[in-house]
Amino acid sequence: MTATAKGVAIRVHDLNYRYPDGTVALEHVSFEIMGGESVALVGPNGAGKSTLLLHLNGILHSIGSRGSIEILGEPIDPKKIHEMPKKIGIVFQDPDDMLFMPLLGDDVAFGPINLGIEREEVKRRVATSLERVGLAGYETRVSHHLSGGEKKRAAIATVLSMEPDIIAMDEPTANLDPKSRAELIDILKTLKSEGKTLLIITHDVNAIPELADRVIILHRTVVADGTAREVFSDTETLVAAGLEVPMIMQFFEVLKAFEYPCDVLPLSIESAVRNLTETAENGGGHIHLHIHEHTHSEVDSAFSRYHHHKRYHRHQIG
Amino acid sequence: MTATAKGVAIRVHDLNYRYPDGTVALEHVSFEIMGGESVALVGPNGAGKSTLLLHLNGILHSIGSRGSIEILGEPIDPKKIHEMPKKIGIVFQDPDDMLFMPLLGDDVAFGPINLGIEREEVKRRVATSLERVGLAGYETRVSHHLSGGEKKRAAIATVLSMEPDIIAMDEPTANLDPKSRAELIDILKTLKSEGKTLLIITHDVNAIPELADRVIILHRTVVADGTAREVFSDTETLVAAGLEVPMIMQFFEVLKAFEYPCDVLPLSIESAVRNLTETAENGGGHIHLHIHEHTHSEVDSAFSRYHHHKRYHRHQIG
Amino acid sequence: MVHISDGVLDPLLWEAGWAVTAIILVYALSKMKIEDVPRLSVITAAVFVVSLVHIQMGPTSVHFILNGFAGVMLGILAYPCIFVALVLQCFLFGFGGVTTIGINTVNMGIPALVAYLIFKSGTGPDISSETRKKASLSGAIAGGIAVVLALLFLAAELLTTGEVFLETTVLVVITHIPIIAVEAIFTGVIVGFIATVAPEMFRQ
Amino acid sequence: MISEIDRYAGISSPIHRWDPRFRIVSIFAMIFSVILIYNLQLVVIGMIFAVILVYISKIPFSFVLSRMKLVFIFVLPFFVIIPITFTNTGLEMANFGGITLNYRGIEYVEFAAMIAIKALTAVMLIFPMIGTSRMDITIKALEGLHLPNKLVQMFAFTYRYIFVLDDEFMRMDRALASRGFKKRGDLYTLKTISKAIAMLFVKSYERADRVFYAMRSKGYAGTIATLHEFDSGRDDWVKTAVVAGFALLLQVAATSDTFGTYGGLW
Ligand SMILES: Nc1ncnc2c1ncn2[C@@H]1O[C@H](COP(=O)(O)OP(=O)(O)OP(=O)(O)O)[C@@H](O)[C@H]1O
Ligand SMILES: Nc1ncnc2c1ncn2[C@@H]1O[C@H](COP(=O)(O)OP(=O)(O)OP(=O)(O)O)[C@@H](O)[C@H]1O
Ligand SMILES: [Mg+2]
Ligand SMILES: [Mg+2]
Repeated sequence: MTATAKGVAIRVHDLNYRYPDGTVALEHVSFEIMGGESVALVGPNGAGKSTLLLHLNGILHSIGSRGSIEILGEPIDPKKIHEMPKKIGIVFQDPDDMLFMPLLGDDVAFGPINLGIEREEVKRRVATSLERVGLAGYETRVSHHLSGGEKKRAAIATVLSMEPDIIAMDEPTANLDPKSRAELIDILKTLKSEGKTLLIITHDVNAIPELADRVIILHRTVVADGTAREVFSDTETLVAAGLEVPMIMQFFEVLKAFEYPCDVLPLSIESAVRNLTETAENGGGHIHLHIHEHTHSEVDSAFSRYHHHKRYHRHQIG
Repeated sequence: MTATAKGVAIRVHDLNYRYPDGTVALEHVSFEIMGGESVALVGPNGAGKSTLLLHLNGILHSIGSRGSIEILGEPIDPKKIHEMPKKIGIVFQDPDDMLFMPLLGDDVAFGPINLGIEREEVKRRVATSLERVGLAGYETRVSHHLSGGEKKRAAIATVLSMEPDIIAMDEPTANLDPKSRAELIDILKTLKSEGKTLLIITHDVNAIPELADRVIILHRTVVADGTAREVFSDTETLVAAGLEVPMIMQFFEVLKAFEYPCDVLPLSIESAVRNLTETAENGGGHIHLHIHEHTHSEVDSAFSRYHHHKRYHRHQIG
Repeated sequence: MVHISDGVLDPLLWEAGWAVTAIILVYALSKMKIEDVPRLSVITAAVFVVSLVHIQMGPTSVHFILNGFAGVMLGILAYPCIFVALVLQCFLFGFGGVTTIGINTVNMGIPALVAYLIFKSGTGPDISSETRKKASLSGAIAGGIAVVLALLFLAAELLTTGEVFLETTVLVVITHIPIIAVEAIFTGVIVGFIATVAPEMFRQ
Repeated sequence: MISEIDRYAGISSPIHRWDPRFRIVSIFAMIFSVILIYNLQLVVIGMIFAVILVYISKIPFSFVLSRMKLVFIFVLPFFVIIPITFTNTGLEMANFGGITLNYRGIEYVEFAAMIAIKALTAVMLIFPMIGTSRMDITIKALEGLHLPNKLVQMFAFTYRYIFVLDDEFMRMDRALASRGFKKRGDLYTLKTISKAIAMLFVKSYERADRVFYAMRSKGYAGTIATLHEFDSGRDDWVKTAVVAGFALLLQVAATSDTFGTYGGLW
């Protein structure tokens, strides 16, 4: 599994796409993702994220696009689109689009059967895929009757069963309650630790630091590409693309206004704990904060940089 | 508008509902919401939140339910269901279900026309409702060409135009990018400040402190009901219902482990700033944190109380 | 299914088609509750969309007709659904004809009603996942017969119009023979599916 | 994606400015009139009139022609099949091992041409009739013409949900493809597609319930009214008189001596 995950997993070069009705969805999109990387793809509604995803396994390839895409070192062959799922599996945003068989087992078996895998192996894969998403033994359940969180996980199982090296997901955590969301994030982390290459579309900026090594902002074209830290530090680009920085990072900006010594703002609550610990240890076990005349104006300016609803915050704090 | 918003807006007493297929969705649900209150209704997927909403304006009322519901002091009269929208407007989760007319203007006019309001007034309401959700001039747009965020806001406008005293919404912020989400939260805050009674179903715990005075946890029955602070303090109930506490609250629990003096954990970033300011001012402008031998075990136990994916955090921090 | 275009049929025939359709529509609309409108419309929209799907079968491409399915699911209310779908097809795509909407609705709609009767007598009142096999089989028979009947209607109309249409008729019937099988399998599968997943759809 | 016939509803022309209720009735009459005629010359005159109406409506002919492709496909066989026959009436053209192909003669060619021209004229007239106002206005006009309320509502909702379901169907199709499914002409393909479509129906059915709930939540009690109002003036009557008058004139001409009814085949 990890063996193939070396080298360039996804190479997109100067991809352009316009829908038949004339909507330009992608323009000069170029990026590379290395095997084993996990990348978050973010951008406002309508930025072209889902459109890009559909290009990666060739579904939208030949129709109206220019540019080149290589998956695991090979360009997509329009005649072999149906073999792409061996390399790259795509989990759609709405699990209802992916579950169209009466029984869940049939849905999970669907991909491997299409890939021409033999019966016994298909059965094994169905069982292990369901188990990995925490749905062991659900083979004979009616997909349509599953809960929202179960459906999301089931949709992932239908892709895992094809054992692709690369998995791309469209908003995996949307519409989930916090528990299901946490469970889903755990599944993604396990996949990551197994060396799968992951591309995750999400609006959930607070989940990104846990999930992704790298963040690409797409807004018809790639407007930023770098580590989570690099991308979240460029607030201007971020806010221009309708996005936000993680809440913990915002809060550490506040702490800085209270003279908390910190060059590198933590992005997640775990790294925040680490940051506090280190700061305390560097200070001989102590951290000293204090309020000064510029504290409020600094907080204010941080908020107005980060936020889309500026007026409210000014008002609250002033 | 605010005049009627006094007294009990919604009184639900011992409501029970089972779907025709036998699924028990609600059991012994009782609560009261006062006029002008804004309440968040939370609960895991499948808890019965949407089902409850459909009872509040009588749509599911007569079919298979026991119990009583009073809206603005009057029980729901099954013969006058079509007059309910004057009192309570409901925004469904999927805007595609609410935008069923060819043009957006017709969708927004649909409610007022049904209520027998005269033409000129309907036109005025259509214009102001669209303006309030930031879609001024969208009357002749075709709904299926709107973006996801626009559709959400349009769905709200179709309810605002009926000028109900109570507005109930099913997951208004789901699937939105951070900017659209912030804009939507601003719209809800304006409604709240105008004295509307709001009932908001959401999985977005970080938005709750800004939006709601009170939180009700529904898990087939009401398992908790109180101020946001009260409900978020009862972590056991919360986690049992598949929910989480807001991130800022989690982080202040961490700060407490670093000896930050704080009895009342802040829930939102704004109240966190206020909390820091007050603490600093009480300490003569200074805040002193330090690490001690129990810091890590305290952080650890806070996380395991709050989180659904416990193993990971133990591992990370230990 | 090939819908008859304008100008082909003898005026008497398409005028009669309008008359029959008008009578059945008035009856069906009187049976229809106003609450049924959204449900029927969404199903009509689904029938419309699905009937645009083409599958390559050897040299020809076939598409679903779904009149049997509509009948099985909706009974008499299938008639207004088919009418609405045909009108929209004509207006949106120029499929079929304007003057022949009446007769085309007869060709699809009457077999749909027959399919409903066949299905009902084949399954009995209770449909659930236990009786799925039986429902599926009745559905397949109903779906197949609905196409056969529609073809017979079409052939009869073309032939009574003039012997010049003999070859056209033969051609139309031959090209539609595979569709009888396709539609039977399709209706059978879909009825079995619904019996498993949402049997309540049969009890409206 | 379903392309929309009302793509050019936004431009302005005398036809666009014509009250849709009058316009629909008049052009509808025109279509019926042309179909009822069995005289090649008159049918050709009808077609010229249709071309003029399209020209006045400013809907590009390229758009009209692209939409007429389907009709050509339907009509073409008449040209090939009707003039030629395997029965032994007419002129022998070729002989394949006992089966002779006969040419039926010029009358038959004329007949085939007439059918084709009528079919094309009818489709062409749909453009000035329906394509010159937005589909929703057209549907409202049907209401204004006192079609049964339930039927008009069905038109409106069906039209709206065709787009929603078409989208849903497209997403499902992509989901199938992204799991290695390839459409072949076999039983597996048919069964898979049938199941996918079945799921679409189940979801549609549930959506219908939700839509109905949403309507009830907005005070729906059986009738749908909108703010739109039609107002007709003298111009509308003039245009109606011209088009409907022309339709009538064709009928009068068809029964007169100069254009005796086309006979011989019936
Ligand atoms: N089938 C289609 N036909 C025409 N335009 C389309 C189609 N699908 C999407 N678009 C348009 O293409 C653009 C990109 O859409 P896309 O769905 O890729 O955005 P996205 O980044 O996934 O947005 P979201 O966060 O809302 O899911 C949008 O402007 C959208 O309206
Ligand atoms: N039409 C229906 N028929 C039968 N059962 C239903 C129906 N609609 C919902 N249910 C069931 O009733 C229960 C409550 O559903 P409901 O939609 O109210 O939950 P919810 O709290 O809104 O969940 P979510 O957060 O996922 O939206 C669930 O178990 C659900 O499966
Ligand atoms: Mg998307
Ligand atoms: Mg819900």
